Amino acid sequence: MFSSILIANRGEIALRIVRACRELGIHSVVAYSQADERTLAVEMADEAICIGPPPASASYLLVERLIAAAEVCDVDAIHPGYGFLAENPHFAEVCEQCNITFIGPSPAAIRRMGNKAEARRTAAAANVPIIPGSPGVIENDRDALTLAREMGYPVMVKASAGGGGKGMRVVHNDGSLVQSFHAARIEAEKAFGLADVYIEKLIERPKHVEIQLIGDKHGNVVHLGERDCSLQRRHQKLIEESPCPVLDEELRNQMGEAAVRVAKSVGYSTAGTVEFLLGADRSFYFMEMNTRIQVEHPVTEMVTGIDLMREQILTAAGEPLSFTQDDVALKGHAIEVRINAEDAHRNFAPCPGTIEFYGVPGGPGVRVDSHAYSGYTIPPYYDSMIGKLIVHAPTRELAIVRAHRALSEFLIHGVTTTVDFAGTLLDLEPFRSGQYDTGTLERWLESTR
Amino acid sequence: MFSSILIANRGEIALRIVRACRELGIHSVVAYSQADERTLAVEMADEAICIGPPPASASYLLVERLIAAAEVCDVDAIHPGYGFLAENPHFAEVCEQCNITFIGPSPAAIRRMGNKAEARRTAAAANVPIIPGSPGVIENDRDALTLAREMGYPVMVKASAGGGGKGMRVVHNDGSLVQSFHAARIEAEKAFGLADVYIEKLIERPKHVEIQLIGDKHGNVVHLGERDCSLQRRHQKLIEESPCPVLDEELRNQMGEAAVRVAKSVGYSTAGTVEFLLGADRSFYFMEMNTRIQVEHPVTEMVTGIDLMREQILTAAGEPLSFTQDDVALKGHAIEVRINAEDAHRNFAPCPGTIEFYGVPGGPGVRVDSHAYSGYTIPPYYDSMIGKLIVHAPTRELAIVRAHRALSEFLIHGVTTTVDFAGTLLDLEPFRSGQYDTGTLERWLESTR
Amino acid sequence: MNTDVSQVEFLAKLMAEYDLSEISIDETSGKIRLRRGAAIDFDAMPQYIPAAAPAVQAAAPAAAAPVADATPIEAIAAPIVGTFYQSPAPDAAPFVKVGDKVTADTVVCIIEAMKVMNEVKAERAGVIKRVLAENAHAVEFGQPLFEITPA
Amino acid sequence: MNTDVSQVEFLAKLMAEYDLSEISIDETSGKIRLRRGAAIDFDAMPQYIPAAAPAVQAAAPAAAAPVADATPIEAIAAPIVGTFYQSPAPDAAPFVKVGDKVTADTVVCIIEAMKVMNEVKAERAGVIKRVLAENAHAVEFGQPLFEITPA
Repeated sequence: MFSSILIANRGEIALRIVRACRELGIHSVVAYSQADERTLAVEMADEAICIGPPPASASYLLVERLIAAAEVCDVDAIHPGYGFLAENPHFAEVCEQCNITFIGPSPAAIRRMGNKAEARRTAAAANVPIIPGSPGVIENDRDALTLAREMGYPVMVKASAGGGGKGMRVVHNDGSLVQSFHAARIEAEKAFGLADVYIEKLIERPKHVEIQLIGDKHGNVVHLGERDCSLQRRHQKLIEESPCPVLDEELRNQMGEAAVRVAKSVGYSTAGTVEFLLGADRSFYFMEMNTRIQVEHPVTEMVTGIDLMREQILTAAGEPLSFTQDDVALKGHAIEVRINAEDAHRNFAPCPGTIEFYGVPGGPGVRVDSHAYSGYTIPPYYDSMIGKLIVHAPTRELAIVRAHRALSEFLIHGVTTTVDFAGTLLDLEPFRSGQYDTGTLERWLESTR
Repeated sequence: MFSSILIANRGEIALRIVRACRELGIHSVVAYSQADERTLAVEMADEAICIGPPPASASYLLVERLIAAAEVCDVDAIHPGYGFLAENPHFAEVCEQCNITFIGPSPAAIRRMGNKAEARRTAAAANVPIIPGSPGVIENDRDALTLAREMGYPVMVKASAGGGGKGMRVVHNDGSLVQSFHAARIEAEKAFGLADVYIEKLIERPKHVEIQLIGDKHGNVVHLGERDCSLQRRHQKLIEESPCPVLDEELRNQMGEAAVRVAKSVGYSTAGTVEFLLGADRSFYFMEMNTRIQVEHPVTEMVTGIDLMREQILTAAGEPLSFTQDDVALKGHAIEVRINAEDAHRNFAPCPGTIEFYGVPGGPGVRVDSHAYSGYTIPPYYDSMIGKLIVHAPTRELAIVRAHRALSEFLIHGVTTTVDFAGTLLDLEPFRSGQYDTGTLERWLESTR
Repeated sequence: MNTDVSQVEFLAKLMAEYDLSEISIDETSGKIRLRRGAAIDFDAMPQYIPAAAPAVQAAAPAAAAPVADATPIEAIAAPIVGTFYQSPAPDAAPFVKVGDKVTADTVVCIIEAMKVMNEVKAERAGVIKRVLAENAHAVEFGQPLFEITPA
Repeated sequence: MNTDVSQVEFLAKLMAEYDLSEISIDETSGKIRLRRGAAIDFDAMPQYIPAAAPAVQAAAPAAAAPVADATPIEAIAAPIVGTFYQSPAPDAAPFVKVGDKVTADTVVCIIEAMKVMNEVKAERAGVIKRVLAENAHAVEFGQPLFEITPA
């Protein structure tokens, strides 16, 4: 086992890792920037070392600074958290060369999943459905017709040079395909100076459903059920829940097994997530794999009772997983609400500043993962998330009620946060019914403008 | 269902009730004294009404004030919490007369269990073992011998006028009984002017193990496993845990069924606790029944996943229990640590004052029930408990580790608390091994003097 | 209101003049609170936790008044929780009205609690300046019922 | 130390004189901290959260010194994380010692990071007053290594 771990991150995830280390009896060392000297992770860690000035590019993103810190603090391993260097294969490689265990997958696995095209190929090779699309540029309308019929309508014609919806057409039948194919080419030519288009199957109003999995260095990979992360604004998740309200046991197993196949095919040996698009017809498609612990991992911890962070550290140290697939069962319902220092009424503008008073919710079924406190100054250099509220209850309905109750107890004075906005989201009819998709929030925000 | 509940209590339990009301969609009204205006329960409740000046005798203990508050606020029910009027049968009766539901047992059940002798008789009649003792004063050494042989050694000879160990003798065999009987009489005569003594079986180094149960108004009573509350100082519980480290399934069922028999024999219809002394030989004896929700109820909530406060309110409203005995299973291990504003180094003197900074632990498996916050002034009028830390983990060993971790995150500045002392208790060898009894803490405190 | 030094001086003088132990001015809500010789020290409560606003509480006394008026003003507070009645019966005249002189023994109102009508006495001599609670509405313990200028 | 008005004045003068942006005196622990033109504002941090004491940090500079001594003092801080060496080799003489005059380009020490020896220059002319870090020990980013009196 490790005797000492360097935490190459900040904020709530650094604190989460400190907590796991403390419970494992591992000496924790937080590497922090000058802007993060007065944070709970630094306060709670056994040791802390300043690695640079506030900008992440001069501290949290500097491989050599982190390695130097690891060396002078004489640690066995580095936990990268999420973001920053967590999915940087070069960093994982340097750790390996310096005989420091990188708590994450192998550099090769990071690389394969980091490249979108290769990840798609890997998934397809593992017999996991990917979103059907033309292998390359479509040359003429005859090829377009053949492909569209093959993958089934509706399809999307997209400009290769892409962006901003230009040269993009949704097509529902043969009749409009030919016309749309040419229209898209002309539009693309005008917009990007390049007429090339390709075709992709359109998944209408899809859900973002991801499978949490964890592997060890003995070839075991187990999936821990799903999270529905469809409530997004500009691809930023705001609320996550498990189980997904539209999944049944059969589909859960299918998706879980698909995720495990992808992971096993790259020799995956740590915590990770396979993201799927889930169509209304129960078809699901591989999107990408996140080769790290995720912000929303507590949702899975609450319904499975498994301490993911602990398992991630133990498996990195070579321990076998402490459970098998048969031991995993989802119990009750968990919802995570992200608390951001943002102003929902001003287009979610970040609101750095000093939290004058910070009162967190408590009582049954409530968990708060947060690095903030009364008097904490949110620095302007990093993301705006100041905490996560996770609730657990026997049913989804009770979990929503509990989330509302806990939000009403979340007292943050001095900075504007998304606490109230989160309550509004929980009340949205599509969320209530569970029938929300990745476009629900944007459509609703649009409608309220 | 109730539309509105008056909370006739303060502190963390008032907040606990407010939380349950919020989750049930019930309008909550906190009745508070002038000293509690600025507390979280008042802050979080839908409504609050001042009922009197700070001393409990002029506010929380005044039946007529509480009833008047209930009437002007037009509530359907009163929740008494624990302490104050929670086990006052007169209060329960007045509520009944005023057509306000008292969220607790019937006045008759409170009375029967409130009288020690009658509670003992009730338990015995329900075929539940009670601590064997002489029915009254022992007149001569012949009767003493007969009785002592009947109940089995060791026994205690106790002065009827009792107190402070005077006229008390522990006896292990016939030989010393006669001598001790006379010696105790002489000592009692000297100390109290009354020579009367009686005999009780001595349970050596017993554990205090209590069974949580809950009933409804349809005749159902279910037990929810036990709590080991043996770590006590002057009969004040400091740490509680479930399951009890020395209980097995068989003994748990025996004790649980015994508790249910007692409760059913008095028509019990709400949350309650039957306290037992558990001997080293696995024999258990009824001590008393607490006819209310208890401070340590979250321990049971954590291991059973059942929201006791919610069920207590629902059953008071006439709903049947939402589960049966077969649905109850203890999962993992939970430990509660009471956080008191007391100075362990000054004979646990209360430390009222202002909490300058209050930072509560978070992360996985941690629950905090507390009415305190940064800036809260602990008034000198009530008890010194400012919060409860409850941890849950898959095993007892991990729960202890987690409790340590959470305590290390509990930052309370401005007043002296038992946070550090609690960490010391968790490290005591008898606690570690689970082999602690009701005298462990006092003996250890004595040894450190 | 902008805080400047002269205002602080002004407020300090006010406090000394009217024997106030606390003046708090909330610029955001426009709330003003004056406190005299409070028996309990709530001052340690950080301002940023909003004080609970009990739904049963009647309109707060316009606390600015004493500042404008140089005569010290006291309040007759509710000694118990209950329903406030200004007159002994629905059709009867009120016990007291604004401008009435009262002695310590003058009954100023009734508070009904648990079906019992409790007479409330002025407990000091003076002139009734304002009625602060609303007839037939709930009052909580300590709630000001009347403003009174001590004789 | 008892705070009285003359002391406040004294401290204010000190701050102006020495261009300090913060003086904090902890009477309980006897700690004194002086801060000059900090790039980041940590002032909002409440004092009651104890500042983390990184185990790798060397003894803090005796900050009281500048108050006693009228000459302004600056520090040469570690530009990177690593191991601090005062001399180019174990047996060699130190790059600089107390009393040495340095120019901006004078190499004052080496910090080893990732097996690379990084020379640290004084970055300003002056006289070395004290060595603050311990030879062959870890230093973190920004940690003061030398006190220097600017020329």
